[in-house]
This record gives sequence, structure tokens and C-alpha cells, in this order.
Amino acid sequence: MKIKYFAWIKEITHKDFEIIHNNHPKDISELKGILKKSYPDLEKYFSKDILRFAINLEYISDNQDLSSTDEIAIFPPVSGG
Amino acid sequence: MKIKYFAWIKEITHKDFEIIHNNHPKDISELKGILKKSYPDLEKYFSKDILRFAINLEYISDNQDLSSTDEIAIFPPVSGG
Amino acid sequence: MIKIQKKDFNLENEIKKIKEKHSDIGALNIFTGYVRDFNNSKDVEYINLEVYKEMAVNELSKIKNKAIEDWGLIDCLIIHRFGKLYVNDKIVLVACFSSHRNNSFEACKYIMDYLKKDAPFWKKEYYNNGSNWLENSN
Amino acid sequence: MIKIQKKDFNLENEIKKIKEKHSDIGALNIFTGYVRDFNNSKDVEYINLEVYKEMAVNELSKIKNKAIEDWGLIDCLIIHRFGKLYVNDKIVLVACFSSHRNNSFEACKYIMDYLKKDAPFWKKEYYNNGSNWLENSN
Repeated sequence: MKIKYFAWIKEITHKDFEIIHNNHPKDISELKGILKKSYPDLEKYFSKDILRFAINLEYISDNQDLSSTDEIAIFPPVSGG
Repeated sequence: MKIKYFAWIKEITHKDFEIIHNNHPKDISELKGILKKSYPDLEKYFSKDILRFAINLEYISDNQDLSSTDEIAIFPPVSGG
Repeated sequence: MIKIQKKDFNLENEIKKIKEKHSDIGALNIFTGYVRDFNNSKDVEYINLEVYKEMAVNELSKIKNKAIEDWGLIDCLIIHRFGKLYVNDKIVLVACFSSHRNNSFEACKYIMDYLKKDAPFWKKEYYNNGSNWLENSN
Repeated sequence: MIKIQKKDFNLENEIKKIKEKHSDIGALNIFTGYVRDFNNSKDVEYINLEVYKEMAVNELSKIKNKAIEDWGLIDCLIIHRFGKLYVNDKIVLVACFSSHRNNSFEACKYIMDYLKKDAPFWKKEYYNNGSNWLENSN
């Protein structure tokens, strides 16, 4: 399972991505728990609900099950255009 | 006084413009009368009210007085763009 | 700026000339019209575009100035060609430069609507057997 | 067509490549966004545009296909740059080709609105003393 970080999330995680090889979280909710533990600064953004998640290049809005081959992306509000 | 014709009006008048030197019409209404006499085919378009008049490059909607130095244009509905 | 001309124009060059004067431009909306191959259920070969040039400059300037004022445009360019134009040729360009995007979209739409209604241009379409004066609908 | 690229693009060349494939195009609406010299009450020196490229292609394709379908576009081009961009640089191009003008305007507006909302790009502005991540308002 690959987790990708973008924009100022990267400034909190200090990495572009990471790979979870074993005991990967079974859903987004569990993943959030893991991330909050690894990166306490992320907690306030999770609770304010301003981050977006994508699984395999598709936005998700609700909690969703994860499989070991998924690419999950976590990012702040976009500002393209 | 100069009268300019455009688009298919020219195909009725067989000229781009003409100059009225003496006894020029005192207003648009009198000019219409003169034009109907010179170009009977124009009459039906005047009565259908589909032609537009401009005096010195400005549209007019009502009857208006004319002076000897005016440039009057008569044209069908536009189709630019 | 208003240009009434026979010759073709290059989008990049026309836009660049204006853009490089203003570093506060964030948004640009452009409309371009082309001669289509098929109209009024007939194959078009070319059109002839007639213009009352002095009045066209006058009308387009008024429309442009109103758009600049109402939407706070930074700059605005209108180019309208005339003469014999073939299928695929550009006919018109309207470019509205502003700080933010909505103003550029709305101003460009406004200018095109009024240009179609009031600018003294007339198109005659030529087919392989005949021709026809066009009339813009409202 | 969707292009996510670092390099600049030439409006005339990009448009011409598409236009010459379709003689039924009568109308083209283009939106272009630029890096502005002043934003958030600060002088901007440059921006860095980050992208989640695979997902951007995916999202922009969906938005483009929806616009093509809903407004019957003949063709549609979206170019979005990323990387370090200076004041006056182009950021984005959306070009909507249709038979008639209203569809090109509305489709282009639709694409820009959704691009601003959903396309995974992030701008960081750099000033002479500091920097700031931007966030599009809705």
C-alpha cells in the first residue's frame, strides 16, 4: 500500500510518499488513526475535515475499504487554474 | 448629403452611395419617401421595418432632422462575428 | 484596441502584445469565430464580409468601453476581418483581460452578443450553386 | 486532449493543430490563466505549481468528457503547466471548439470552474520575504 502526500502535507510528513508493507490499515478511518499517531500535526486538519483523500486516482468522500495494492493520496484544498 | 448603401440594399440601388446636392430631404421620413420613389423594391423593406438607419456613424431609431453635411447609411440586419 | 482588417491574425502574437504591457492580468477569455464548411443546409465555399468600416470602429469602441467599465477589464482587443474569407478562416477575435476569471468570461460574452447585434458587418455565403446574405438571429 | 507539462505553449500553434482537423468548427472559446504580479497584498516573484499528475489527467479527462457531452463540443483542449512559473507566465489553457458560440462559452466556464475545484494542483507563491500555499475559493 502506497500513501502519497502533496503540497503542505509534505511539509508535515517530510516525505512525498511512503509504503506500508505489512498490517496495512483496512479502511480510510484506520489509516487516519495511523497517520495521526505518526504525524500529530495532521490531527487538527483531519478534525477540521479539510483534507481530501483519493484511492487509485479517484476522490472518495466516505470511509472506504483498502487493499494492499491501493495507492492512497492525501491532500489539502487544490489551487490550480 | 451622402447616402450610403450596404449588403443587399446595394443590389437594389446598384450603387454604394449617392450624393444629394440640392433640395435634400429635411428628415429621415422625407428621405424614405425619396428612396421609395427611386427604388420601388425598397418599399416592402421599409414597411416591414427591417432596415436600420445611421446618421454620421450613429444608429437612430426615430425620425430625425437631417443637414446637408450628414452621412446617412441604410442597411439590412447585420451578420458579423 | 479595435482592428478591422483583411489579413489573418496570429492568436499568440496578438495576445502577447497586450499581455506584456500588464503584469496584473490573471485571466484572459478569448472568443474566435471561424467560417464553417456547412450552413443553412448547404456546403459553403467562401464568404464575402462587407463592413461599414468607420461605423464598425465606432460601434465596437463603444461596446468595448462599456465592457471595460462594467467588468473592470485591464485591457480588451477586438479584431474583425472583412473581404473574401474561406472555410476554416478566422473571422473575429475578442480578447478580454482581467484580474480574475469571471469578469473576463462575462465581458467577452457581452461583447460578442452586442457585436452580433450592432456591429455593421454583413456576410454573404457562396455555395457551389448560389449565394445568400446572412442575418444574425437575436 | 489533456496536456500536463512544464514548458510554455503557443496559443496559435495549439489551437491550429486542433482547428485544422475540423471544418465544422464555427466558434472557439479560450480561457488562459497567468501568474499575477500581486496577490494576497504581496508582490509575487514566482510560484511553484505542484501536481498529482496521473490523477490530474484522470480528473481533467472526466471534466472534459462531461463538457463535450453536455455542450456537444467538436473538440476540447486543456493544458496545465506545473513547476516554477514566473510573473506573466501562462498557467492554464482551456479551449472549447463548437459549431455555435454559446456552447463554447458555457463549456469553457464549466471546465474552469471544475478544474479550480477538483484538479489536483497546488500553487505556492513566493514573495521577496516568504511564501504561501494558495487555496481556491468556491
